[in-house]
Amino acid sequence: MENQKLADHESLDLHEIINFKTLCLAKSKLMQGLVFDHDLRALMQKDVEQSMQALGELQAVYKRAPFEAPVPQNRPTPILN
Amino acid sequence: MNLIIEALTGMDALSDQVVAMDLLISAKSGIRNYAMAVTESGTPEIKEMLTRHLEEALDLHEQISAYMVEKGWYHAWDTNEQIRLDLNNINTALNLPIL
Amino acid sequence: MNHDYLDPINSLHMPELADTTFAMDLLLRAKEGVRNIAVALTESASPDVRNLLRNQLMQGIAMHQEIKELMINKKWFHPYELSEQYKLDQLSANNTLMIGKMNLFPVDTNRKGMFDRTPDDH
Amino acid sequence: MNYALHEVLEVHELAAFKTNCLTKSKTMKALVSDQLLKDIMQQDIDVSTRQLQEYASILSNAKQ
Repeated sequence: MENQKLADHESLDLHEIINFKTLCLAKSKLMQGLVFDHDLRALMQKDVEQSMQALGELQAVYKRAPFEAPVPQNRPTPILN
Repeated sequence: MNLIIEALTGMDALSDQVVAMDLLISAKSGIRNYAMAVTESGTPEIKEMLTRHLEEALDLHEQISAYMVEKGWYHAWDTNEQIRLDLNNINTALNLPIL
Repeated sequence: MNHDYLDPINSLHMPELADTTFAMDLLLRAKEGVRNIAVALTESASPDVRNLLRNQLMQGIAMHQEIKELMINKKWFHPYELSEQYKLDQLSANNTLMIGKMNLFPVDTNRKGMFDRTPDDH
Repeated sequence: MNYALHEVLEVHELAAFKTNCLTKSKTMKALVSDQLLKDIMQQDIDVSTRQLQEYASILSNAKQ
């Protein structure tokens, strides 16, 4: 079961969730530099830690998507003028 | 199903599948509705109740989709097979006589 | 209110304003996350994926609750006094509209040329 | 009223949805021949009945 491929539709939903979680993590991480209130900052840090854990778990499952492919070191084409 | 209606509609073989599909769709929209409601509620009593109902809806969805997979009415891992089945069902629905 | 972002008058109560915005953003993201995971759950078939998502769903609901309680404690959010909430809504909308009218980034922001090679290449 | 307005509205929506589901499950169970499906539906009827009773009590609490 652990290594079984995922169904098409669940892979697509994982794609949505992983992108959403990635954005959330980036935002919570960066916004910590902008907040004033200590409690809010602590809660954001908690969210960062939970999100990192969750994102790692999602990535591990996403490896079983039917469209899985080797991941390169960088984006293939740099966006230049 | 009532024998006369079965004979009239030709739905004798399909009826359980239609009912199961209806239940699956209800369970799905139930989960979505509950997720909306949970994030709108603040009173602990209501939040606790809705979270419990959300879990019950997830259980129902799990049960009915496993049942449909087992019956061969739902092909989660084989999109082509699912499409073939969908087209079949569409045709059956289109060809139902209007009573 | 004026359109000059360097005018010190605009920094009055800034920490409060900024934090309410960030907290509201965090709350909306938590809410959106719960809904997204619930939708994904209705589409997932593999038992271990379902388990993972279900745990994350419950964690998301707890996080949403925690953020909401923080915001209520700090008086940034008033779900039970709708007129209080109304005042906050209008105030932050007005404030953000004012920021929207400011020319915050007057210089060219195209910094692309700085990222096309590693430092060693220079 | 001891609840926030928006949560009462949510519960109202859910109650309408669940009422519909319960009515459908109760009537459609009669059309089903497979025993396993019948069992699942009976379970859904039981759970929905309890849930609806909970909504009814919240809604009557919320009524001013």
